[in-house]
Amino acid sequence: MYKISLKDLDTLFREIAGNNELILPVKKAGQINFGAYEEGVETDLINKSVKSPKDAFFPQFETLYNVKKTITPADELADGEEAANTKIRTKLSIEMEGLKDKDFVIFGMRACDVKGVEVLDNVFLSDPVDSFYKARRDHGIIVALACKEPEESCFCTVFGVDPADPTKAKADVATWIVGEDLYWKAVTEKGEKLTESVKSALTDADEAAVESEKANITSIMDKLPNTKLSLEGWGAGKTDEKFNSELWGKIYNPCLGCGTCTFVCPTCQCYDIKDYTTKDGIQRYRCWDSCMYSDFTLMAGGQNRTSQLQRFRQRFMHKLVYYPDRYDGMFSCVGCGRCVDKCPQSLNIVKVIKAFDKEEKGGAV
Amino acid sequence: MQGLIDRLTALLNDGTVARVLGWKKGDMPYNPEPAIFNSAEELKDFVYDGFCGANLSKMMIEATKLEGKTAVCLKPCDTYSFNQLIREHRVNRDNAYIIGVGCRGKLDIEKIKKDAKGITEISGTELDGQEKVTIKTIYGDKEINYTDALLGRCHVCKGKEHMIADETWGESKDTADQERFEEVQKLEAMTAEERFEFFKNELSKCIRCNACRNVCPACSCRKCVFDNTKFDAQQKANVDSFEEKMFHIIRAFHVAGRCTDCGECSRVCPEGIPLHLFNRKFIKDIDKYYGEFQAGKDPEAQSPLTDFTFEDIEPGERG
Amino acid sequence: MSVNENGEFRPLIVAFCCNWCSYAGADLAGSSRLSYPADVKIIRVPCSGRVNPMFILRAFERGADGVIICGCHPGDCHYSTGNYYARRRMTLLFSMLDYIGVENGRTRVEWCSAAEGAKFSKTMNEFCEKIASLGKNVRLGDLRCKD
Amino acid sequence: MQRIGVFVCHCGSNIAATVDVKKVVELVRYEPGVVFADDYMYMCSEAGQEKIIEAIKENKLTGLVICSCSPRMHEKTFRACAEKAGLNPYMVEIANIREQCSWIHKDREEATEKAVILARAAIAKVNLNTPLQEGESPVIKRALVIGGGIAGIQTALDIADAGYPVDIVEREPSIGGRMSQFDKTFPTLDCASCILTPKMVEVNQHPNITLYTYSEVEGVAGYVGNFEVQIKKKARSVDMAACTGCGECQAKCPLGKMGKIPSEFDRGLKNRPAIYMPFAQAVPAVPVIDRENCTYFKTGKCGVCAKICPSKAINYEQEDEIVTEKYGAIVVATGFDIINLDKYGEYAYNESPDVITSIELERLMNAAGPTGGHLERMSDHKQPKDIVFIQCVGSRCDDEKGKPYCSKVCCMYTAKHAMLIKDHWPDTNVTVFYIDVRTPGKNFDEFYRRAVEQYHVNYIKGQVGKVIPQPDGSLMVQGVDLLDNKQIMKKTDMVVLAAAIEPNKGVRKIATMLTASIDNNDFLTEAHAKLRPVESPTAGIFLSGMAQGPKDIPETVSQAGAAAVKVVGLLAKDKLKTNPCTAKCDPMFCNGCSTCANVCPYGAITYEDQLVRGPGVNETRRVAIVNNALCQGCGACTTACPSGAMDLQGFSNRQITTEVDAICQ
Repeated sequence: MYKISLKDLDTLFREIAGNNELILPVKKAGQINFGAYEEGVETDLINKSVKSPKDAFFPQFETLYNVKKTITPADELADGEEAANTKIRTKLSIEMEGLKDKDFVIFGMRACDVKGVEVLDNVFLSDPVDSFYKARRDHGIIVALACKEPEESCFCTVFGVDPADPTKAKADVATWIVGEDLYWKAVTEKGEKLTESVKSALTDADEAAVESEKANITSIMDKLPNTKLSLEGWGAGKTDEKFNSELWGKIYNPCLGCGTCTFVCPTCQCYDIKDYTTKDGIQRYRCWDSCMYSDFTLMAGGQNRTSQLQRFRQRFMHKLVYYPDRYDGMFSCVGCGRCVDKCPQSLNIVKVIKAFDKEEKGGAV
Repeated sequence: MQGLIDRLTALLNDGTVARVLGWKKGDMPYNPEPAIFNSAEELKDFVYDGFCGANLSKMMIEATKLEGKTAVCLKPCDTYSFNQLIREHRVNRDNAYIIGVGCRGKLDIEKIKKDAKGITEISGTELDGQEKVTIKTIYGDKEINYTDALLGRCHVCKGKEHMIADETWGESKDTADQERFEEVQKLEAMTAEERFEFFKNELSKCIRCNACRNVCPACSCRKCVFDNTKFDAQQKANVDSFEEKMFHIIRAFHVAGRCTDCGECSRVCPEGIPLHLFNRKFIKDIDKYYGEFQAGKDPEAQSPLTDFTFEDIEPGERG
Repeated sequence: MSVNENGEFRPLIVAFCCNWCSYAGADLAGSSRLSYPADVKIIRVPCSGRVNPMFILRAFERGADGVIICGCHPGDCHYSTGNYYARRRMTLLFSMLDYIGVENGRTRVEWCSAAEGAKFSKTMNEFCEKIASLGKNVRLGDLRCKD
Repeated sequence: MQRIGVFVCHCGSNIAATVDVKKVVELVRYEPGVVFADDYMYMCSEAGQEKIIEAIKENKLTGLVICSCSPRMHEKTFRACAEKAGLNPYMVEIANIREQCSWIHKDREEATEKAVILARAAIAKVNLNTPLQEGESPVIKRALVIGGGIAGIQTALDIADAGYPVDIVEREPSIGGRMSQFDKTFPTLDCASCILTPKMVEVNQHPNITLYTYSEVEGVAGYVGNFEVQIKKKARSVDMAACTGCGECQAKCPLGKMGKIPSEFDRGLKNRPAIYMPFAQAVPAVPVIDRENCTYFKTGKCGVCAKICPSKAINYEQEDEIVTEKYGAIVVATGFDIINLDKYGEYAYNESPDVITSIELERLMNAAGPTGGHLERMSDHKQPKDIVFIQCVGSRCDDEKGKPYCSKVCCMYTAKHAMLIKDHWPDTNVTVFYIDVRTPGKNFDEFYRRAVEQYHVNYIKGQVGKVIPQPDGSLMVQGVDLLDNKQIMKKTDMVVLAAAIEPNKGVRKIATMLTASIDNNDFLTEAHAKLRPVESPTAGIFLSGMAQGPKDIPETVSQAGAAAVKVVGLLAKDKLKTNPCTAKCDPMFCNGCSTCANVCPYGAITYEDQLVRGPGVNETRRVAIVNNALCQGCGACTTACPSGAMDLQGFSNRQITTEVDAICQ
């Protein structure tokens, strides 16, 4: 265990950024989002970022490959090849976009966000492996931070996340803010290596200080309103029961069909693949998509989900039933509470779970 | 608030309306959600307080398609939007029963949360509540002036009059304490480079969630042009370049002359982008070049963009 | 946009011309041999009122350095009122582009009749000069439209 | 996927001299959808068209791109050619590589590159073209002529003689126009009314002609073949059916003797009563009451005319009446006026009654005019012994004051005036200050030379700087003689100004109603200056007389006949093909918000509750419906529509964006 004074954090960041790309919570135009470290950048390690840090591994927009068209000049044609034959003269070539090949550090992820990466791993690292994602995961070093001030929208403990102890999550380094210091503990080999490279900025520390902080965080979590949420009735095997519930029809109505919840979510993993025409071919890219959008998985015939009720249901069924069905009961919600904070109509997964709970216990909704 | 609930109950019971569109108590002290109440029984969850900022007029597009009348609670500024929707034949006035509810400005939870985390209780936000809002949190109690926690839009309040209503409930207060075009003027006074940096900075936060569009009562298109495959304008690339600008400029352009300046876009933006600055610029220009115009004030008035005079200013000229 | 072998900046300019006046004016400029730079590429539209602001932004997005809209003189619109609406739309759009910090002058509207071949050519020459002096459009371009 | 053929025209050397045609062919071959590309010397020639037809058949082409001259030139040709080969004519796009490329660029490489880009844009567009079908609309077999001067009279007579009903709308109480004010006409010196009056009578008696005098066009709706026009018949206060035209009322009107109302017809040189016919031969021979001046209308007292009218035709209660009539074609023959001379203070027109305009001189020399044909000064009623004519007053003017064009008729009428004066009063000294004397026309130069050689009219090349009224009642003319290069100070009795001609003031309003274009000088624009001189670019609108540009009577009459033939050609058709490039609404996207209808100039958009069905949709919606016969394809609605539901066939949103993309790539 090491520590560094909060005053000297910039020295640490500069040290890390000297060797690797560094991504951390940056305050820009009044909002906190994960972004690249730059000299003089304003960071915020206490408050929650608007978007989750999943961009670091699964960016909102990324190019996959470029298709280029080239035409053989007439004088380079082989014997017998007719100049007017456009087919033999047109060549298409595919240039793959390069994979991430340099290590980078992502600093300040919370335990819930790290758990979110675990959710993404299940999807992208299982066969067929998403090479773009995998390259980023291989090169990404996660420095997680215990939550200093959990907010009332937080409910990660419901999903078995311990915000007090990032070592339990799949972080490479775990950190805590205690008093005026940041405590630093390497968890994995990658973490050890990183620690080694920045050791000059750190000083040795006693683990005891962290223990009381952990207890403190746990007791705060205990007081938060949503941490008592019951997931009874959700999970693998509940498809028919939940899908057919009439309750969806009663609660979806205010949903605007915007993608706020999806895009701030650390576990939403749906994307769309599109082409952009360039001078001599196309650029194929992917970008996040939202199951809340009317053109999500839209097919030529105008299907698939045609009503907002269906789209609304899809999102929560996916998080709480389909995903657990597929991945050993693991939920694809980590309780970060971003959607709770940001939904324009104050709808969210907590309200959905509560509504079902209430109905199942016989109360009116 | 009980008075309002009583009145709504009476309207439901005597058959004047088939349902009520209002706000339902949230699971936290500050997150009521827009909801439809079909019975007096359901109305027990009805709430109307400082956090009921949502403009319900857009939801009336679907609600007035239903059998029977829908009672809707509209704040003074929401009624402008409703009028505009009448003008565009998007709501069926005959199926609407408008309760013009009083308003003393609505609260911005983001402002409250700035120094109050772990909120467990908030009091004093009712229409007849106190000057000060008391906030209880797990980290300690706070107090904030009601007026200091108002949404940005309330500082340029259009006034306490309802533009349309079948009946009204509660007193309203004109909360305007800022010049409506002050922010726009401030930007206009900057150099082009500064303005570009400002908008680049703000729009680089845009996550293309479309919340601004989907909440906007003027963006009432059945299918937005940005979702229209025939226009080939579908984009959700979010490449930190032109996309957001194009989206926001076109969106503002499409609602120019129709936007009532209700401020919902800025209220819902998860990234806190001051989107109203686009709309308000158009409003300012329209006022300046084509005469003062407030969309939604008069449902009969011709929108400035579907109108002209022979002597209109030439593009690029600055009056 | 392109840069020729002398390293000289050649702007890419899209001109929307209404079929009745300005497109005919461009034809007259042609038959009168009144030259203007080849940087200008004309798109024929029935009326200046047909020009959707989305077309203009699309052109910028795809790499245009300047966009000019030409229509009949106010009062002369073949469809009687199209250019009046265009005038309002463009006034507001241009003001907005200025507001978000796009260089003043990347967009222009010019009324040009079928008889004004000389004016058409002069306008295009002026506009090309203006755009050349403003340089490459970086503020409105899509980053993917790199050369 | 389309199968597109690209045809690049050399246009002799017009294109090929600057654009490397072969290279264009070589490069466009690889564009998406292109299966055939070729070049030819003259694509529009018969052989060129044959080549296209052959290629369509051989390669099963579904779309064509012709890289050639302007589509305004040969789009029709190539569409017809495509149709001959069984292809829908709207599957053809033109890349204008002549007017907009080879003719304006000198650098071969640059021009070739641009030609390729223009071709690329056209190819991209054709890829999205869809076959369009022309519609049909019926033709209403009735014509309207606006203006009852010699131009309108002749047009109406020719149309009526061809067997079609025609209506004339004339603003003044009588037809006849300017020509009725003239004394004699050049170059034959016929008496104007002797040749005009029979035509006026013929108009009045023609079974196919309806006259609306003292009337104005109030509104025009519709389109070629189907115009609906509102005509305001101003209250005449005289029952046209009852009135016998005896003239008693005019003679007895108390205001006639008081001399307070200047006669418009006599250009203010004479007064008229409040109830009046503008001139003796007026058609119809029915007076009108000038309500602005009439004592009865001003004070409620008088009523003399009603009392003395033997046929009880006076009706003070008459009201303006709006008549709505349908027409297949409209002719604009609104004529001219002379410019206001307020800006020409140097000629003292407003100061001295002895400085007059040529048209006032016409009245002064007319036997039916204010002086009974005796030429006299208006100041002292003495016969002038010395007269100076000043040419080009406001014509051929570089500055803002006047008009840039030549008024065309002044040289000839001045020669006429000079000659007539010398003929009647041989001892009068006549001087003409001119810039150039322009006499192109049959027998024109001979006529002018007679004035100089036979009548010894003193022509001085030079301009007059100032006319100064003298205390003795004479006028001092300061000018220059450019040939002798000397200043001239000349004392004279009368100055006649050849004031510039301008289109009638009302034409602007009428042009706007008709959506007919006018030029910078308010003359109506022709569809083509050389090839379609009597047609407006707006279909169904035709031009006759001075409204189109300055011209003399023989020219006016010829043009009137030409316009009539064009009208008859149109009315002879039972049906017209309508432009298929019309707006179309997609009910799946339409909001029914009425924004499009608000900007439609033709009232072509209406709304309807329609059952809309699609994935997840099954409801009745208010949606926009476009009337294809009314829609002219301007596209204003498409831009106003926020959702993109409204689109324009032939210029669709995607077609235009794809062109933008092709150009910007």
